[in-house]
Amino acid sequence: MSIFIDNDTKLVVQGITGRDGSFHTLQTMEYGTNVVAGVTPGKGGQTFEGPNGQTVPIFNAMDEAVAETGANTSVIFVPPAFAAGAVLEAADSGVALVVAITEGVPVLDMARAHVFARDKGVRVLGPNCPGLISPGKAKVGILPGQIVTEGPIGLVSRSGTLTYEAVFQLTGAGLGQTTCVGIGGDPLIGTNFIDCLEAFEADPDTKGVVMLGEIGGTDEQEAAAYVSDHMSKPVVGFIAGQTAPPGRRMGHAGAIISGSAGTAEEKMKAFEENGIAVAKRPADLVGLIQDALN
Amino acid sequence: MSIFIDNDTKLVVQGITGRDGSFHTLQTMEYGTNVVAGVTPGKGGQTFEGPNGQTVPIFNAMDEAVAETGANTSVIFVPPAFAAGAVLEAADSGVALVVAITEGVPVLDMARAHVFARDKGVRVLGPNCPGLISPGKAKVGILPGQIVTEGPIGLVSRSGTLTYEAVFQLTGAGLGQTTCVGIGGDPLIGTNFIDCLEAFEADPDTKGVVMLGEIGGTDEQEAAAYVSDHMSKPVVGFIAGQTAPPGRRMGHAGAIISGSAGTAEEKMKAFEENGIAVAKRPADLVGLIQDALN
Amino acid sequence: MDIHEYQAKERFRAAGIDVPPGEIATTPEEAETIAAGYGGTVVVKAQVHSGGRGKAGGVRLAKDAAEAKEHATAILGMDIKGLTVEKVLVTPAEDIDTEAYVGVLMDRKKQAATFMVSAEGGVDIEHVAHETPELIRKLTVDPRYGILPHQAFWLANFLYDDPKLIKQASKIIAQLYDAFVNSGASMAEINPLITTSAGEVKAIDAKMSIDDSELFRRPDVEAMRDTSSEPASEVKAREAGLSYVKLDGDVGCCVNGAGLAMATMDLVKYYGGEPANFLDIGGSSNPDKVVAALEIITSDPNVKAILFNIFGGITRCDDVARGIVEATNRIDIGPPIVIRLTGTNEELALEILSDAGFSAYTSMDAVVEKAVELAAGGA
Amino acid sequence: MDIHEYQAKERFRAAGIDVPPGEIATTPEEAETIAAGYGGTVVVKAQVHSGGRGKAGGVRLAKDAAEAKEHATAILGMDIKGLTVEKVLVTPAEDIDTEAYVGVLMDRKKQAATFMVSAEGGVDIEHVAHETPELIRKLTVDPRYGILPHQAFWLANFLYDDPKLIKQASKIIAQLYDAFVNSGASMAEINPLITTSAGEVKAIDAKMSIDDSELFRRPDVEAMRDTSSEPASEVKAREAGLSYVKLDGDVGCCVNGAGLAMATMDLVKYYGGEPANFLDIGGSSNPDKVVAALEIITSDPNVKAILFNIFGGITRCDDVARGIVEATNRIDIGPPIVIRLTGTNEELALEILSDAGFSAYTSMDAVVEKAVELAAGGA
Repeated sequence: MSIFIDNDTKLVVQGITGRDGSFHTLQTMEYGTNVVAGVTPGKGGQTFEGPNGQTVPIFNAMDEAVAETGANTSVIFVPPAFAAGAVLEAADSGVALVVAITEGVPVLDMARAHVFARDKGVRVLGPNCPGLISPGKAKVGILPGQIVTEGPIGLVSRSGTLTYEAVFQLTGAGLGQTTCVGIGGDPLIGTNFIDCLEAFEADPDTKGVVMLGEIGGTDEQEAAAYVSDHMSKPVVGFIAGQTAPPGRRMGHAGAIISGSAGTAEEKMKAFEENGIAVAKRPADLVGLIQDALN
Repeated sequence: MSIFIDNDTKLVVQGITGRDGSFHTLQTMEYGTNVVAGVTPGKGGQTFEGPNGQTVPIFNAMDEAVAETGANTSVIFVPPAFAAGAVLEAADSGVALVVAITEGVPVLDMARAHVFARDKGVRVLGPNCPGLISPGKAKVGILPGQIVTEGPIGLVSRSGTLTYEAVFQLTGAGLGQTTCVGIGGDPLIGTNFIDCLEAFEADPDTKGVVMLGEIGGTDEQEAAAYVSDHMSKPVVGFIAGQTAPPGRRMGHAGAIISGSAGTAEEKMKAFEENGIAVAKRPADLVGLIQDALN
Repeated sequence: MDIHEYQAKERFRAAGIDVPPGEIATTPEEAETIAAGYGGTVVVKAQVHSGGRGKAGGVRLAKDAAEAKEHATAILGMDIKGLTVEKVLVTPAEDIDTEAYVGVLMDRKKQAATFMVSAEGGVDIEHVAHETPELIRKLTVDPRYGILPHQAFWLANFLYDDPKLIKQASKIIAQLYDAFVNSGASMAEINPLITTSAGEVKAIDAKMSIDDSELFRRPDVEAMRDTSSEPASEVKAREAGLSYVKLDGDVGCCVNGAGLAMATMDLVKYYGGEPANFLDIGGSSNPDKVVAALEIITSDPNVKAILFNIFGGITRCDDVARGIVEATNRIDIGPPIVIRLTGTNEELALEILSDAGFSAYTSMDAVVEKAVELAAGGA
Repeated sequence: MDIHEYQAKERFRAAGIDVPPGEIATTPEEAETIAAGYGGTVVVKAQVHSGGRGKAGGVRLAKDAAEAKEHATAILGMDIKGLTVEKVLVTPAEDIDTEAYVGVLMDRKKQAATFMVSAEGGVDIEHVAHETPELIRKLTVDPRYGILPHQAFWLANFLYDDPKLIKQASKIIAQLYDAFVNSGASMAEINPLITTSAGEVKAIDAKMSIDDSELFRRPDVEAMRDTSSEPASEVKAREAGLSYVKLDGDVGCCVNGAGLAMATMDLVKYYGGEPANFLDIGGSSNPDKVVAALEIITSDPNVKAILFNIFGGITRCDDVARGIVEATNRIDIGPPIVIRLTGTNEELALEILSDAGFSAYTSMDAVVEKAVELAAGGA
């Protein structure tokens, strides 16, 4: 089992003809994900050439793509100016999950898009996220397929390459994953730690969870309380940005300590107080989760 | 029994200190309605003097008024520029019914206010309506209390004085009313004919319904279909504006024939085709409803 | 309130829509000068608040400035459905490839603005909607979000196949919604929206109605009111705060409340007469309003009898009666007046009216019958 | 992006908020002239992107123009938390009766803009929120509706008892929301919002942060960027499309990905070193970016060792390795460089790097430990 995506995922790629969109669609198809459609306004009727001779039909709009192919998941690779519009379109089209990879989407646009999606009952992952991968089943987004492997660990993270690092170490230690989810580095994200923790708790194949947080906001603190109150499975964590200065944005739009709020210190404290073992460095995660599983 | 208002109605008057608000609050209290609060921003803490020595506390805002008095219904007498804001405030305050008397509210403002109220599950009557009265129980709005009397007829109308005319004739013929509702003459109204018909159908004391329509829109046509499909009780009707020219607004913002749509002729035809006896003139309503009840 | 084509075009241009240039002429000479300035073929278009100006000969193609002057001479002063043409719009003729329809109006049932588009433009859209509804695509806009990019695309995609045209039309549709909202409109329409052989999408006609309730907060739109295009009596009524519509009959009607006023007109017809007007005098007993109403009604030379139909309601009838008496004392009225007054204190009111020499009634049918009889020359 | 007080005030004024006048001086003489123009007591305020300028002596009252010049002399060039004051705002002193706080910021949890108001203004609001949360009222704005009139009233009503003050403050709160949205802000704040003894409500201070992702579509806001208030290295990094924050340590860090970059800094600290910077080089193998990154890192004289930590991910590691080698060939680097590269084709990559004379690693811990050792003077 896995969370959010699996063998039944039928993916439509919004912005399939763009540089990033086409590159990652190839990677996604290589991994074996069922990419059923692409959308680029004005290119409807054309065809995307997959890696092994497969072809993917391109549509002008999401409603057509969903009606023709039964797509249930979309991934967004369109530029920032149009990304919130693409989320709105996807949420209006009938897919159940929208994964927004685009970085640099205006936050005010996303505030509207998130409430729209909530009203429609559609899950949004991101924006500014690497997407997610359920090893051996499906990959949606830009996480590299070659570093993951099937196994009992659920992984959720606000970061991209830090996720690679952690997955790489887990896989190296023989700890495969049910699903690895990058929830994104933006201030307003559609799916947060708690949503993922809830799903991992409900997923029978997930035996333990690795949670990678970073400075900014209080999502980790709330997640910690959730773990304590609602999780039976062990959770271990890491917080990036212990050395980050206050008031400065550390790459991610959401990675900023505001005043005295959102520090790594308070997040690590919240983890520890709620029974989440905290790794001092990424390399320690493996040992902690192994201990927790035993 | 009655619809929408009864002996349990606890009314708050928005704009109680204005010219119309204060005048009609006195009339409303004279009729015996339980007016529990008034709202005028900046006049909180003052008191409204009722007709027989009663006093009504004035609040700055609806949330305070509802919290302090348990009001469940509001009536709005504020000027057009602020009326939609008053509807939003009322819908946000916890009352179940908002009656907007104000005429001349910008329609775009009301489009927002109506969707807000719908989201909150709050019924709006009007705007640009005379309100409603349940004889012997409560009166909310500007319908004159002296012309109504208790009895078996439900009356619903888009007009004010035409309602008086019809009620006057019914009462004169010994046909009292359960509730008389003026739904308002604006293009976008919160409660339409069908809402009232549904409520009258469900009200055991209502034995027959008089429906007064006018030119503009297709509310009457849809109501006629509803009557045919869902009503067991007899309904008779009248349509004002048989001599109105197309394209001209006849007083009410909503009373306008657009192109060839919204004529009295098509509405009367819809009534007749759906078993609603149509009065050629107001004076004929009494005979028609008497026949229908027998 | 309706505004003229050239005014609607100004609003559309302000929203970014590609509207070809155009200037207003009130004399044939001005039209000639404007046409000469553009060079080439121009269109001379009557500016009048009425449909069907094309059929009436109010829109003409002129191959040069001299012909533009000629056409302007013919069109200026023309009567179109009772309205005199005071202005023409002179605009360069466009190279038209296709004609589509794009409109947005406030939809009562959906309680929101609703778009209607069709590739069948340049014709009566109501006719298209009735005969071939499959040629029309509709979309209701959630007022909380405005029109979303994919919705505008969905509409534009119904009009064109060429992605370049779809892109331009999507933009125009979103801009039309902006113009609609920012003007406080109840209707805004481009018919036709054309494509040129160069692949451009342009609005060559424009129509917009404003929600009267918006005018108090939009002085720029209120300034577009053209009182010269309205009957003087209606202008006067608006200034007096009365709701008045002139009709062609001979029974002047003065009623409190719009619904009752319509029902009264209908009853005039029922009894064989023809109403001269719709007039809602409101709920007040103020003699000034009655004076204004009577002045407006009697300014119509067709009026042979005047009928008051007042339901006292909450206002006391005796107050209203006194207002009517005072008003009729102030001015001299030619046609006979009959009055129906009912509601609180009606007996007292009828006494006041009879004492002042009026025929006073409590029944609506009776008073209307009498008024019709008087207008027909009876006593 | 932070903007200066005087710039935020421009945005507030444009939204209709009552902001007292004020002008910018870059020399003491200008400050004197401005103060003389206003007459009476003025305030001279350092314009710098940093809190605590009051405590640092960057805000001073001057009773006349001569004193304003004196204060400007003291403040201009002053160092406040590492930033040099280049401009002062000179503004007439206000007659302050009460001081309140009004702010709006994007709330992550509510996924919407959230207001925070307090009658305790002119002080550190975070302190108020922590010590006396009951003195703060909060309201989340539904982005579909914007702030509603009764919501603005509800907030204003928490600040004042006098209906006239409440009315003014309600309006200012609604206008602040407009300024927030129309500037693409992530935070906008008036602290203090004052009342005068004449009963006026005014914004005498202003603070605003802009969402960087909005800047591409708001050239008027982007034009407010003051590069003189940022370290030159950060300006250069932004122009090169790199995410860079200068810190005080001696281990230069060059990492792909923000999360991994922070984790790398943290690991430097873990092994006893101090990171010299945060730098996210992104996912590309483009040598130009690597060159820019190295130039920026080495422009910091504190840097004693440079550490690359690259997780190849989807990009092939050998490509990245070639990019690094090419970049380091193009420019001359003083401090030693150590490189960690892992992911697809890492063996090939390590070979390329070793051949070029670099210390190459696959373990993050190993490379960080080595870099710290090098910076501390080890070999």
